[in-house]
Amino acid sequence: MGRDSVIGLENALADDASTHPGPFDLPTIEQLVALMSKHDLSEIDLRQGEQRICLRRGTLPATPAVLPSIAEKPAPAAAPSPRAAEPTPQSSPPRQLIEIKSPTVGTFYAQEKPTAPPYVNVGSRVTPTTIVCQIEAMKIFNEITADCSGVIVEVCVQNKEFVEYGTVLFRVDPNA
Amino acid sequence: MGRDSVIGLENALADDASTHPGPFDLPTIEQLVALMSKHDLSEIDLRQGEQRICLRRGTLPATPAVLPSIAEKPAPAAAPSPRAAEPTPQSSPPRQLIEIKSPTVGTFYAQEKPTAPPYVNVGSRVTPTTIVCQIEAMKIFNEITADCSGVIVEVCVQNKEFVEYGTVLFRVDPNA
Amino acid sequence: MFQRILIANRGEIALRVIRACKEMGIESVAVYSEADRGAPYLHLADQSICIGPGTATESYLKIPRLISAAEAADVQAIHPGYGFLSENAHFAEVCRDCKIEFIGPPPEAMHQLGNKNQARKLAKKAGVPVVPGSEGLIEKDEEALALARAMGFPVLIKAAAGGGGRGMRVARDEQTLMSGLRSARQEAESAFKDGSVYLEKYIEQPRHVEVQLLGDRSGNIVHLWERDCSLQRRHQKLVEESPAPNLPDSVRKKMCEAAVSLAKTAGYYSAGTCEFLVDKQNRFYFIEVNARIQVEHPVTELVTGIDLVKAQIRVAAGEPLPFKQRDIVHRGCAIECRINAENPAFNFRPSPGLITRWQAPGGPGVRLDTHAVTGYRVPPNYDSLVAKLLVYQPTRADAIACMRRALDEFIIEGIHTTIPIHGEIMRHPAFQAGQVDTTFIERTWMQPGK
Amino acid sequence: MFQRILIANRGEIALRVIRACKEMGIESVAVYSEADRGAPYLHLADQSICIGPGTATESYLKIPRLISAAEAADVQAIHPGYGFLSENAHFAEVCRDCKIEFIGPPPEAMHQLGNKNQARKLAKKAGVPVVPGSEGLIEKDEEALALARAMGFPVLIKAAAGGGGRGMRVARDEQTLMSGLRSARQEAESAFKDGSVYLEKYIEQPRHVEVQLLGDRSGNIVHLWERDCSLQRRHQKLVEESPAPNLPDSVRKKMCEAAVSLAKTAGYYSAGTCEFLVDKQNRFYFIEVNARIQVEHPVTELVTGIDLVKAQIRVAAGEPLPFKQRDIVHRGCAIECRINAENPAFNFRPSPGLITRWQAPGGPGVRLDTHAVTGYRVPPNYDSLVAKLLVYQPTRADAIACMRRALDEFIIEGIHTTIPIHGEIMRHPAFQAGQVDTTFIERTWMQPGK
Repeated sequence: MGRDSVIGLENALADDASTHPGPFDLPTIEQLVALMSKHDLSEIDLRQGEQRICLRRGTLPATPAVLPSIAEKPAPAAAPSPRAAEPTPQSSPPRQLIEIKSPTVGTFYAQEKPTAPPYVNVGSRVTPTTIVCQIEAMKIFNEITADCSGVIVEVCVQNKEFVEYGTVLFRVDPNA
Repeated sequence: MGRDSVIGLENALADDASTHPGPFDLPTIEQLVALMSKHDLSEIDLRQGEQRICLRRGTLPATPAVLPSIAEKPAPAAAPSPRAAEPTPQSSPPRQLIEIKSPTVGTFYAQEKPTAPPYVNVGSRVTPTTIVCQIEAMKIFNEITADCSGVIVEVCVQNKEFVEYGTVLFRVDPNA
Repeated sequence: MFQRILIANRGEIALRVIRACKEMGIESVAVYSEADRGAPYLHLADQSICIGPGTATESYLKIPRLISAAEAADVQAIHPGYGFLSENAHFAEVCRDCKIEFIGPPPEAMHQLGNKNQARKLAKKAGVPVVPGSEGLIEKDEEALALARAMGFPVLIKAAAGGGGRGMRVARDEQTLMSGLRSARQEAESAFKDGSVYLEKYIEQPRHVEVQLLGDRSGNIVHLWERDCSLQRRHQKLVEESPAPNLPDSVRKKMCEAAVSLAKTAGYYSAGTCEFLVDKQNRFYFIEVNARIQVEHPVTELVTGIDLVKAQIRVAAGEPLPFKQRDIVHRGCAIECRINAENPAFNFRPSPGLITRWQAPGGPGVRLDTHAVTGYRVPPNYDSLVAKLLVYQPTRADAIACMRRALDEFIIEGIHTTIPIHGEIMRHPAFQAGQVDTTFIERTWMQPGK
Repeated sequence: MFQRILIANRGEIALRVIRACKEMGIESVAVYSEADRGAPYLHLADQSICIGPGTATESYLKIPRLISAAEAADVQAIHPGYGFLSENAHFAEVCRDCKIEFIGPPPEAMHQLGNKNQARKLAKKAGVPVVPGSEGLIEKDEEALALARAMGFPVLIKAAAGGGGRGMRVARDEQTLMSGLRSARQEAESAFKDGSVYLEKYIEQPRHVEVQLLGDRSGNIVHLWERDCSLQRRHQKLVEESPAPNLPDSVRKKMCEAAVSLAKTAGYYSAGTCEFLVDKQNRFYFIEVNARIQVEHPVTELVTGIDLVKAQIRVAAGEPLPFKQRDIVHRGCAIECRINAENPAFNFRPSPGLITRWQAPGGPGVRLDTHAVTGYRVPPNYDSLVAKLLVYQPTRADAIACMRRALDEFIIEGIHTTIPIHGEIMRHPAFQAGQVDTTFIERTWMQPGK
């Protein structure tokens, strides 16, 4: 019974071993240390072939760890809060900005005609009826309006770039 | 009880193995540690060939625990709400009973010959060498010994019933 | 050969075309609506482009967006799959105008065959039997009587402006014909403000048998034998098979030849299907031509060994068919079961949602065409087909046994599917005897109560 | 026909037999070791019985327990699958003594063919070419010289007591023959305390081609054409295909006829395989007969349309083969890739464990035989085969393209598999040209460093 679970664990580790036998990194140690203090561990001892991590906490005979660079870390148990807890930060814009998305599929044109200036630039103030660009599909040019009020803070696509449905064209700050 | 959660852990570990490669698998450690504090284990020491994971909690125990004993270990601390920990309550016998399982596949015979009385009944005291039944496979009758000491509290199969490998034949109370 | 193809479709047929492209060394460009965003099959395409919201009219049916995507991706051809724009002659013409090859028949043939009356005329011209009936409207009862006597009872009285069965009557003799004409005219008058009716031969409990056609641009048109698609529910096919059970070989041959001559008359090429009704006396009547690849095309692929989608692409690229009629041999028996996200226990109500477990059958004789996987969410926006389970065996009895076995292995959790009713069909004596018609499913399983 | 069959095996072949039984209306009884307890394929059997611990010698190889299970389940026959007891004549005899039909060849034939020397004699008797060599030991150098001249260089010097390549020398001319004899004798002497050696024709970079045989009890024995299994790693087949590429039709026919005559000489029936080595001049030499169904049997099922497992069962039940040699037509091209739970990046070390994701390929031309599903744990106790991925297409080029496509679709997570190396093989020019031999894998992919 207990034995079964060991087999499972062995597999898990054997799998790891075979997958990436690279060196271990400091974040790992940091999290191990965090685990130790959080759960009041007195010792963590991990090894694989040549590699070993040995960490001890609290009132224990401090035997030197095999890997000195790592051995320095544990003593003060200056456990930084586990980074693992944090969700990976999305490259999404701050919440207060409004996105103007492409309502169709086609080619983005910033100007009415090549000679003309762009409809809008970063800093331009727009109202819902402001034309911000044209999108050409099958030789037909569709004027796109802002449909919101504020100041353009970002132009997200290049002139004459192909845009899918829903591609973000501009970002607008409604509070600026 | 500890059994179920350990098995749960087993799956979780193999699972992590696939998703979190690396020589020392943090999810693995995290779950091991969680298990330790949950069941108040003082030590986990796992190794396979070159690989080893050793975790200790609280004040150092005198002797390092061997794994099979983990299941028995949580004597005092695991007493609180053991059933709560159990995801699926197995219909397994109370812990103190010993199961005598069929070591082979065949037909169970309670008596030496039809005219003879059963080798054992409920209440019979057995020692490791006591013959408790015969199992016939291909006309060959194998005498099965108790391999434990105590009192038969249950006869789990009918005479001449077909038994698979591992079928529980008898339950023995070693403390009676 | 094309370097890059855009697939103007979704789901299993999009994946089917992607697979053909991969095997032919052609790059595939998938398009998707927001309802299909992230669908697993999209990752198998070399490129995928979002063309609109879930509503088909704003995405998979939106020609300008498809063309824009095609031009942006710089494809040489578009495969329309089935449904959506696949039989839209206008779309085919737009493609042509944009110098993009439409992988399908010529627009002219699509126009002709798309119109029921023109198709019927074409069939007659090609000497293909059509359902007998009055050429125009019935003015006087005497005409109706004469015609009914000519083509024999029972006959069907239909309102010209009719629909949904209103102004429709079945007449089994001269008496009921007279009364039927009267009541039909009244009903039509009140329903559509138009009492004009016409007459048609009524075919009782017909079988639906169709012939697979394949042609190239140099006029080589062949048939790939027939498929029996009699098992339908509300005109939705559930089970298809080839060969058609209990169909005399002479009838089978005549039907296939009729289909070819119709296709030739229409100047047809690429893949297409000619649908017939077959009555109890094994007389067949032309219904319509489906000018596209069909859902059930794999049935024919299994019994002929010919890849129809690859053939479509080659023909569109101008290649001639690599075979003549005599080279096409029909071997063994193939059956397809359509696995739909529907709940047969509740009158086949759609059952979209998250598939929490998908365990597919396998082993000898099994082919599975599906875009679904564990964790895939079936969107409510489109048709409910999630998989086509096919078997191929030497005999029909073997095929039915194999299909039963495969259905038993198939585990889908999180949504309801048509798997249970397919299991019942495969075990039904009438089906096993090949004694079914287009009314069989309704007669056998549709409880109006549910 | 049998009412109930016990399957004395595990994994994909157990499932293969269960499927055959289901389609034939026969009840199946599965046996399993504790290492296989709860495996999904067991639920597809009508009954399953635990016969021992994970160790094969205590379960799948334990005859008394298998027989007890068979008697308890009251089966009329046992299918041994491949491996384990499948070629154990004693087991076949025990079954016979217990009035249980052994689904395989007659024990007498198994005895004869199981012994390499007897098989070699039998082959000679049947006029089947064997690898030339000294009948007995080489006493004097002159004999060796004469023999080598007779059969032509290069020759292989083998220690009679040899093994693991020790006491083995390749001689390419008379000089190296003399020196080779000396060193081989010395090495053998010191290694095995026995310096006696014999001589054999050395076949350089041979191809492995085998012929599928099928016979009934009334002496009708047919071949189902050949399979090329040259792609091996340490004698473990990785890829099998039919037909054998670049094999002259005359050679192919001769080889198939040779196999049949050998089978007839041995009084063989049921399914079996006759293995040959083919040298660069397309001369073929008998190696051995595998008196059982083989892992790669589906390759032949695809190109002939004949279900070999069902045929085995029918023959065991006393039925005659329903076809003669002339009825067996070879069509198209089939390829099988063995998907093993191994890590090719680490010298194919086994990679057992929990399969966390299993997403199988599908669509046209794909057959998948596997007992694995998402959540299945591959036990470390047995061979590492988790799936057999097969494709069937009109031409070899189509088949390779289809296999590439299918391999790309195949997603397995939690364990390592041989999928990556199969992808490389299918893209390798030498394989595409059909220019591979049994040393190809080692020469191309095995880095001694790892």
